[in-house]
Amino acid sequence: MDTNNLTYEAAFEELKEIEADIANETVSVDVLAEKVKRAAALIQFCQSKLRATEVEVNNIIKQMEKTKKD
Amino acid sequence: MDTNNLTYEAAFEELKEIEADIANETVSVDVLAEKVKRAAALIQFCQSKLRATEVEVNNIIKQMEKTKKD
Amino acid sequence: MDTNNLTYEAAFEELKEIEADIANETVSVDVLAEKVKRAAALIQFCQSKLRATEVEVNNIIKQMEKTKKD
Amino acid sequence: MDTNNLTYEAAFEELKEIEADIANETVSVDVLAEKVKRAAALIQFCQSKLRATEVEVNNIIKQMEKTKKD
Amino acid sequence: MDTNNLTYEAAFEELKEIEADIANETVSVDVLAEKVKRAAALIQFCQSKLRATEVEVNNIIKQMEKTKKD
Amino acid sequence: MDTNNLTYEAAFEELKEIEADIANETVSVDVLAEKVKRAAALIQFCQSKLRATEVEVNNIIKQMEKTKKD
Amino acid sequence: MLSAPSIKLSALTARIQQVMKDAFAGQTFWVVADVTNYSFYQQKQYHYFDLVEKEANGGAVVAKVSAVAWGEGALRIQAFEQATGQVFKNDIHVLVKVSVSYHHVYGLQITLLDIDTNFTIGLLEQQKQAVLKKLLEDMPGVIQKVGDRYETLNNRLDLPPVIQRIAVVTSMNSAGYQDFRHTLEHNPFGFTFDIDYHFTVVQGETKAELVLQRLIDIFLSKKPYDAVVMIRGGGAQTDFLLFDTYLLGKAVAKFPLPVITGIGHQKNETVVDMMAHTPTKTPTKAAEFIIAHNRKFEVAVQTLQKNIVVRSQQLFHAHFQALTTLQNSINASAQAIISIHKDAVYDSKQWIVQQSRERLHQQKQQLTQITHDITRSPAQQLLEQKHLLKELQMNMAFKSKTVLQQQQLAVQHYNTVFKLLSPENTLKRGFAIIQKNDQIITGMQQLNEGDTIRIQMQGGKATATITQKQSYDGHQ
Repeated sequence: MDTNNLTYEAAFEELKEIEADIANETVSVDVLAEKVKRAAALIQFCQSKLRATEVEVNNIIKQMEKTKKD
Repeated sequence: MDTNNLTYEAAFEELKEIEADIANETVSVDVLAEKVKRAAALIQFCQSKLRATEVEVNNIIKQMEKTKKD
Repeated sequence: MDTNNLTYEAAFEELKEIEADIANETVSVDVLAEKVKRAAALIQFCQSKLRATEVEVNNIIKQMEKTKKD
Repeated sequence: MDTNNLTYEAAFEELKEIEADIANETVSVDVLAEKVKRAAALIQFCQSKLRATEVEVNNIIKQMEKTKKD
Repeated sequence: MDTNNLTYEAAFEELKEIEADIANETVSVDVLAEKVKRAAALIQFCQSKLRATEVEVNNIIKQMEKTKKD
Repeated sequence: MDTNNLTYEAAFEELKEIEADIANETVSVDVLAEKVKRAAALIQFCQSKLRATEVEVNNIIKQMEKTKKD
Repeated sequence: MLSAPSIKLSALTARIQQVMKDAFAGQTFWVVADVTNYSFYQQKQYHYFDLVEKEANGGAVVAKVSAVAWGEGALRIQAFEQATGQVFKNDIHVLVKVSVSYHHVYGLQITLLDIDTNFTIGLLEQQKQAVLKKLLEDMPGVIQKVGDRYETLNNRLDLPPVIQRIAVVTSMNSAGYQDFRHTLEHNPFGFTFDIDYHFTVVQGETKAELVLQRLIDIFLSKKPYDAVVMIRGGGAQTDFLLFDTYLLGKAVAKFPLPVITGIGHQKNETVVDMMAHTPTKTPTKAAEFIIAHNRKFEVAVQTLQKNIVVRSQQLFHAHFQALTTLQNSINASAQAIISIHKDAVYDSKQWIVQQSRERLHQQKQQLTQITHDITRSPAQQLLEQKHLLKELQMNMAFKSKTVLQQQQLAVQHYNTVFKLLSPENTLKRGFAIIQKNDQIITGMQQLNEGDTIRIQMQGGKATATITQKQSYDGHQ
């Protein structure tokens, strides 16, 4: 599945839509597996993005704290 | 009986129709066997589809959980 | 008597007519025997058809239940 | 006396007429014996017919019941 | 006196006429005897006829009842 | 973001906005790192400026702008 | 020219001294007066001055006497200056305790023993209240009194978040200025400042114009100062009255940059303190206030930094959690959908099995019912027909017999009737038949006397002749 050019925002929105669809049982069995697969890809994408952002932010914070002590 | 090109949705709808027909006694004895045979085929089709979907969904879920623990 | 090309439905309808005629005593003695004979033939036809359908339906049902246990 | 080509229905109708005639005393003594004779013949005809029909119907029913028990 | 070709009906009618004539006293003594003689002959005829008819009817009835018991 | 003519006021206001955005979770993950980076720059600006001479302040601002363009 | 008797001058001064001594020795007086011709010999700590009384309308001197203060009196003056902030000088109105003596050389001597501080404080306070009143009245748009406080244009100004560019109004050599400068430059946080000093003489009431001129210089310089600091030099001299003047009060109240004061007044606030943005007690305190203000900003920035760090970590946590929740929800829902459908298909199957069996069963029952009806009805019908026939037969037999019996009765009736009517039977009953000329006679009118008649009776005939004829009407 394609998660290129996706933003976290868009991915998260799509995830919420999938969740709502599945929760409301408006997803037919025919496409259920496909939807779950898409959700899995989106979750993985979001988690990666989050982790990357976390690392980046932590680096900035470390830098900040280092600078302060100088 | 032909269940090719059937979707679960369509199969399930047809099952419900057969159910309704039998309930309303609009099915004569002449076609009862035929209807039951069709129902059996549809049920088998639906069950297969459900089982396949279940397996697929469970695999995705397992995959996701494995990824999460990594 | 001819029961070829009869459907259960038609046979049953005819039987009900005969039953009503006999019950209302609108059948003269002259044709009574004939009517009873026709009824007998129809009943036999219906019973055969019912039995055949039953066997067929039961087979399908057995098949269905076997499938479930898989 | 001639009872050929008679139906039970016609015979019974004629009998009821004769009975009415005799009851209303519109039958002269001259033809009374003749009328009674005719009535006797008709009664015998009807009884025969009834008996025959009974036998026939019973046979059919026996046949049916035999078939049913098979 | 001639009673050949007489019917019971005609004989009984004649008897009623004779009775009426005598009652009207238009019959002279001369013809009275004659009339009475005629009446006597008619009465005898009627009685014979009645007796014969009775015998015949009884026979038919007996016959009928005999047949019925068979 | 423009850091020319940056004053304590403007820097503080911007910092408060960034804090509020992050606190209200109106900042998408997509821009979070960028926001934190900006916050770090602003904080550094404030702290440096508090301790720097006028010449040094201009250098800090130039530095910030260079970093931003990278 | 007569030579009058004379005494030595010293004898005279001795008598004067004696009189004065007799009149004033051991006595002291509290006197209200103004001070003039004041001079002070610092080394000796001698104060020389005149006490005068002027007319109420201000002109002429009514009384005047020289006075001196030394020793105890000088100490009291020093204490007075400390307590009131009022320098002992010309033109001040005082309440002083004096003793009166006479000296052979120096003449009348008034010695100041004590000076009432409260009297002067009261006077100064009155002056200060008058200044404040005038300020309120003259500039209602600039100064308002709110409770005990004065709200001014200046103290309504917002302090910039950091006070870094400062204009200081001070006297160059005062200790206060040194304190202020030292405190700022050696702050523990390493903050730097950009300070312009505007030196003036900050002593003496009459120097108010000079101070005002410094404020005007600052305003006209158009430099982007964050604040103006007014500090008083401190030192031995204690003259605050400059800061109670209407002139400076008005200038500070209207000044467009926040004014921070550090005047060094220990007891109560000066008018300038009241009009200023932030009054502090000393120059050091003013510097400390500025450092604390900047530090507050830095702490706020650090707090924001901390918050941003914490918040972004919370945000990550929340997102990770939201993702987990979504994932769990999607997984659970997907499994639920499959489960629901499995149940539905199973139910459908069960239902179809049950219903089709039921349908067959129902059809069988209906067929059985019809079969039963059809097999039972004909027998009944045949039996009924048999009964009908039998009834008919019996009716007919009965009716035929009835018909025959009735006819027999009818014929019997005629038989009886005609037997009775026969002539033979009539004759038997004693009747006779009369004939004339072979004609049966039925009435008398047919007969005449002499006619021969034949009489027929039972058993035979007789012949007779009519001998007599008699008629009757039948009503015999």
